Amino acid sequence: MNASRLPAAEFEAEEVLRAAHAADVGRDQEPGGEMLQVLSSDGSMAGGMAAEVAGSTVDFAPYLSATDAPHLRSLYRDMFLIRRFDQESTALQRQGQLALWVPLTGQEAAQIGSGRALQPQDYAFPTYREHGVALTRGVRFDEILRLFRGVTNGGWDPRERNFHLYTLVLAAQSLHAVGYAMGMQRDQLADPSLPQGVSVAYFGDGASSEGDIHESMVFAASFDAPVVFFCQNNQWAISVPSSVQTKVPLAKRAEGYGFPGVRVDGNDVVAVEAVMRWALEHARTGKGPVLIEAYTYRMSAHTTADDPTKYRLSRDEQEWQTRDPLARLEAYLRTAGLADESFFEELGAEARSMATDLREAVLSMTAPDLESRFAAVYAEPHPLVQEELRFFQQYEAGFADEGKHA
Amino acid sequence: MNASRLPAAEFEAEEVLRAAHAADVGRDQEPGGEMLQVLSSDGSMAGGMAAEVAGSTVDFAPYLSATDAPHLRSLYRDMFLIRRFDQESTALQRQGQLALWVPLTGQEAAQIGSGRALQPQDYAFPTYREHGVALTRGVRFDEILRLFRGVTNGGWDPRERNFHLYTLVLAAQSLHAVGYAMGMQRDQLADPSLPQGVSVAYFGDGASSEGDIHESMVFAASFDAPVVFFCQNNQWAISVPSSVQTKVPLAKRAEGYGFPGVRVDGNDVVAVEAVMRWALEHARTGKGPVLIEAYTYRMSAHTTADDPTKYRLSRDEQEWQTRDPLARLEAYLRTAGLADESFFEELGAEARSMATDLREAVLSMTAPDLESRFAAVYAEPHPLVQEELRFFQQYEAGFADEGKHA
Amino acid sequence: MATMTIAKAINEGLRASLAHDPKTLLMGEDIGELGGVYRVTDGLKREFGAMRVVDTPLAESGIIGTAIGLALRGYRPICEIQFDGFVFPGFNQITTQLAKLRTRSDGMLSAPVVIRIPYGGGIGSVEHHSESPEALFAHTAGLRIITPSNPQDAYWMIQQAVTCEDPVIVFEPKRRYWLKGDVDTRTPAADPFTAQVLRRGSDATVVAYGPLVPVALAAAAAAAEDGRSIEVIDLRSISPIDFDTVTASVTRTGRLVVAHEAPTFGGLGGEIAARISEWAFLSLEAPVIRVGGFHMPYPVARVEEQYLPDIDRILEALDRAFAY
Amino acid sequence: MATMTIAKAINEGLRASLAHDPKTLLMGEDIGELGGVYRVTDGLKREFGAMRVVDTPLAESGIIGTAIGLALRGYRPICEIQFDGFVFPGFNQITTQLAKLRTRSDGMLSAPVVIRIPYGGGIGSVEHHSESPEALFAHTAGLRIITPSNPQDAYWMIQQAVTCEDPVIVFEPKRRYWLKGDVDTRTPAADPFTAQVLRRGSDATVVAYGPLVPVALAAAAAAAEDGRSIEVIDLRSISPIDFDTVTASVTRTGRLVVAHEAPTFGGLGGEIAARISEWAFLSLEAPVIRVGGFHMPYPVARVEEQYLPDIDRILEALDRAFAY
Ligand SMILES: Cc1ncc(C[n+]2csc(CCOP(=O)(O)OP(=O)(O)O)c2C)c(N)n1
Ligand SMILES: Cc1ncc(C[n+]2csc(CCOP(=O)(O)OP(=O)(O)O)c2C)c(N)n1
Ligand SMILES: [Mg+2]
Ligand SMILES: [Mg+2]
Repeated sequence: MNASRLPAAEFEAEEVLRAAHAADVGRDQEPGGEMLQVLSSDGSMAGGMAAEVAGSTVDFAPYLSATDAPHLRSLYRDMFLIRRFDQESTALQRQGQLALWVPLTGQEAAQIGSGRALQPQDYAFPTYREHGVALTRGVRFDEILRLFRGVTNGGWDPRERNFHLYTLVLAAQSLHAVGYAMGMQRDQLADPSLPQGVSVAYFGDGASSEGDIHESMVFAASFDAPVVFFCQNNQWAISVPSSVQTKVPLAKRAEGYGFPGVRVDGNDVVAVEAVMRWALEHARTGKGPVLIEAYTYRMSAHTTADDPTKYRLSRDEQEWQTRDPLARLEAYLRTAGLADESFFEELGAEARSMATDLREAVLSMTAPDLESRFAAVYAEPHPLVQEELRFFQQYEAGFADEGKHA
Repeated sequence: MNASRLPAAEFEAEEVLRAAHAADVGRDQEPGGEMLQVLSSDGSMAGGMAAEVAGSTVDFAPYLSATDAPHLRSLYRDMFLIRRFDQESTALQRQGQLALWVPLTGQEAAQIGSGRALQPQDYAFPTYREHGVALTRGVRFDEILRLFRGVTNGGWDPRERNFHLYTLVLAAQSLHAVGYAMGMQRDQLADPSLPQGVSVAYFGDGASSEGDIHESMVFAASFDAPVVFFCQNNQWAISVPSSVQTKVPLAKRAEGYGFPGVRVDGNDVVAVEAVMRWALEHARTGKGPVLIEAYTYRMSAHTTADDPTKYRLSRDEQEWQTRDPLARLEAYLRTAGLADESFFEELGAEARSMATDLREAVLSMTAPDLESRFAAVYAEPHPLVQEELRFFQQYEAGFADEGKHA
Repeated sequence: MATMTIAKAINEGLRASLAHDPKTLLMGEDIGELGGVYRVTDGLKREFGAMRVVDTPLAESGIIGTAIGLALRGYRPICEIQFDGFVFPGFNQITTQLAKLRTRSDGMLSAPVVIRIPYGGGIGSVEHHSESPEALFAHTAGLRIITPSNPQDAYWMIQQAVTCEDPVIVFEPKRRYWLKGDVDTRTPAADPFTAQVLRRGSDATVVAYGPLVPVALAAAAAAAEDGRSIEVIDLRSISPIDFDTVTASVTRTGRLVVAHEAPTFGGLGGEIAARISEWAFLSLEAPVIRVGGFHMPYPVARVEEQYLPDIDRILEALDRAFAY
Repeated sequence: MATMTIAKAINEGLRASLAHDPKTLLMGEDIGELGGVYRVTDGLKREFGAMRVVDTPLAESGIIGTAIGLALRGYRPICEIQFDGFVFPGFNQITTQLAKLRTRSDGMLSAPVVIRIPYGGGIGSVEHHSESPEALFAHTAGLRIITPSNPQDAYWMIQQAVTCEDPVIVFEPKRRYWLKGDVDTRTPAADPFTAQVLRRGSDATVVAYGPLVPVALAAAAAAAEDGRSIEVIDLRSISPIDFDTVTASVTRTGRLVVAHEAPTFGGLGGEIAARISEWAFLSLEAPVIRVGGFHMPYPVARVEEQYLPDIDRILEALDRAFAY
């Protein structure tokens, strides 16, 4: 047993936290040479990227977009907009316009990098924090906020965007992703001229402990399903550090199922995109599933209802500030001369107007009435629902008619 | 996707089965150098046994009992008796004396080897086929049969034998084993003079796919729990080959959780015992969990209700006959001069009289009455149970009094 | 018109579904080569191939969860859960995902997954093989639950479940798998979500479903010898319940006995009793009497006969109803 | 005598249990450093250390399953499930293992595990955070289920759950966590498995539990202004249910309304209505009227007010009862 699990009543607050996380710092924050990276935190870009994956060396160079200036700028744009969206949503929540908000700041590179690697026929299954991936799939910002304003549990048509609804029961969507991939596999058998799609399961370090993650990997391996498991290890499951879920990189889980697992710097959008492109190609060409662990950090609270000072050190938060995914790409774009000041100014203006529009859209969202909810339970007529709806209508009408009790 | 999953309507029966299993034969039955073994199927014994485990070389020599003649004879005795018990129970089922029987023939070495490695303070959690382990824990044969005669779902006092009841919901007991180990850990902290116990979770290749197996490994790793996961990969989950559950050795799963995994020849009782001794010591000394995959074969049907000819080739069954765990130890004992004819004769006689006693015990088992079942639901008084019991007694009394309907 | 067992009727129903719609597929443990532990899927893998009849890894959450994914992709998966007692590892996917997908998407998404579960006791088996957990699913909105009691219904209801746009759980009365009856493979059975009056009567109504339907009919026959005219209703659908049919009957007979194998406490008998007591309050001459399992885990094989509601238990309940 | 909220009362109750018995321990997600998402375990890890207040990996089956193992080793684990809607990954361990261990072992083994589940709606939250799944546990024999409605009960019932030899699920009415009241830390509350009459009345009885108890009391107060005398019973225990107390009341009042947040169909209101309709058949002047949730997944925050049973819904039900 490690020391962090011993009674700590005699310590003072800050020491307790330090002691509790002593082991984690060395273990998780220095993942060593296993983590793939091209764009380092100081904004310098390596020439190539290669790694030992499942016994053979993979050269990721063909998948890297490191020299494609327009593409790098557009990756930066997406990351910038989604962070701005995050800030605006946080503000809206503070002002009581949203019931809750789930921030993604810190995870922009992991989400934009992986989402932009997808092809149109691919289909992604998010958890509840994948606003960046949503953006890459064409989901509108205001559509995302409908859930957090409490007017729906969905918000967009998943079939139109090839982006499933947020799933709040952790890990459940991972099995849906595998089943969806099994369907893609069958579609291809029936019509080989169809472009082969790949299904992507997003989940977090916390969720990785759920049985459903395991079963989804077992099924995926068994049926060679075209699925990519994309785990954002942002170090925290609410207040619990990832060291409670695992003591070794989560990417290693894949080996136990017989498919490749890769840990990538989740704050390096270029590396994430390259690894994701490689993984998608792997799955697309019938070689079976891949697990990607994007090593990143949740820079903000778990949700707007959370208070991270209760469980983590500001020291660690500061340390991760220096690894910011946006700052490093901005530095690279500037020093390499790939974007000038006007680019950043225009982007700032675009983000401001997006925020204004968003606020308007949120304020004008109409709540459903309960009556409409009766219709969404079943596809076909249902006597009990009909009966309860009738009761409800009469009951409500009773108030309208005669202004009853209370 | 592999060929075995394509439509097979045009094949004839035997070919279909052959085609369906073509891939498995190469994959599972030739596990290569990864499988630890000292006593080979022809009865010859290697001098030592060593392997790369989790990055470093483990020498199992100190754990081997290969030269200890009395011990080897007693291992053989246990295996012989348990096989005889299996045959007798199968016969009893055929004669209608048992509702069902779950045979273990083929898995004697895996069960006796692992069970005999346990120390008194250790605690084992079986599935429903661990009759051999039960024997090593002092559970009586007739106690095991009480469940299969349908007079109880239990059969013995687990606290007396340090051997839990059979658990029929696959994989559920694996979590109990980890929790029990967490308790052992706490007991030691409270009283370091106690001998440290180890908890053992038995499960099969089929059960390995259940989410509970994953969660138990996550918890065990997280808390460095003193637990050994002992998986008998007997190649089959009823009719489904282990290749549907995994394409790589199950032992590899351990790496993904950061603890050692070893595949051992499950038909080699000496190797199993050694590996289990090593694993128990590992867990006992605070180094955390271990996964052992005992590679073996279910030589008989899944249960007496099963018909294996529906799904597997007699060719494969015959091939595994040549790897019989008893035959090879008998051959070694004879050729090495460690046991003479009289040993085998006496053992035969002992088994026969055991069988006779067993039959008698089974026939004289008394069924409970439903009335007694009301008392076993809750530890403390419960008004609903009391009320229903009253109803039932009056209802039954009604028949006694007046010979009612029908 | 052919005579077959319930097991065979389901087998034929599944065959018809697989033949009719290429998007259907069967998933489960041991349903392929073996044809299922009850042989209900016998021969189907050989006929339709391993892409349509899938032996899955041994994991119930995996079965239901991947079936949901397949349904989202336009497939119609028909899952087999091997025994009633083994549905619980899949309970989360059924309760929080399958049932809620439609509401979550404001009606945009369907998940027409069918889940077949052999259920009930009376087969002399071991723990977890004889349970009746239907009430644990009926309470959850978004699911439909049906249970056939004869081969004709079995043949058609499985096919009707497959074409239904909503998720449907089909509870199969396993101890009646060998019950034989006529199947008309051309004329579909009645709407599977309606109850059927199987025997007309005027003195009291007995409502049953699944494995207890033959028991209820036998009890009615026995009561007839005592001069009592008992109406017997086969519920067929457990969610929704066809309360109109039951109310109409009780309004005439004035007495109601509800029987199921599941434990009485918290079982569906309570729902039926509560609603009929309200809807037929002025017609009821006696309280609704429930016959069901006791509040204990399903007992060991050697005592299950005493536990299971049988003809006498139903007759005793009728006696109590007539005592008012 | 101290005044505290329900959340604080449970916190103090847990503290007392941890201090009193070294074999107790808390397990759950985020219960340590953070003190739980509702701060119910606030400060306890700091006080009792990480071996007694365990932040587990994120896996509910793992939490319940390892708690069972700990209980078998002589410990008394108190598990927290973070929200009602997240208990389902642990449903299998609760239903097939925890509930059945005692029967499986013919009474030899106990598994005194306590499971705390914050439940119910009215907090403006997202999907899976406002459900009332208690009926899904009550149907399973072997479990006990209680739910406090005030700080005094909260303080004592959690401790009584811990000392009970049977597994106990404590459903905590999360929207009442901040409800304040007096707690007498010296005199234990009544047997947690009994109901309590909170208000005496003679014209009708309202039975409620957990979050709806204050609503029922308010409805009774409102009805009093219309000259109706309503008796209010706080059930406190959902399994077993103290039917004697309810029957005694209804025998006097002749009318019964049962209210819970859980959907009416298949909910415990049905069980209560069925049993009281039978036990008090000759006293009932009106059918038992149930007030509960509709047959739909718990709706989005913006409409939950319309969905949740409130004072008016109870008054309307009473009106219907009085109409007979
Ligand atoms: C099955 C389940 N259990 C518990 C929760 C409550 N919960 C919501 S988020 C969360 C932490 C998730 O951590 P992680 O998977 O790392 O994702 P992250 O929030 O870091 O993106 C918890 C415990 C849940 N949503 N689902
Ligand atoms: C949760 C659960 N699902 C299904 C079953 C039905 N079942 C009983 S044994 C078995 C196969 C188990 O295979 P394996 O784990 O390899 O163990 P073995 O029988 O080979 O010893 C199945 C599917 C069960 N007991 N529990
Ligand atoms: Mg996380
Ligand atoms: Mg097996």
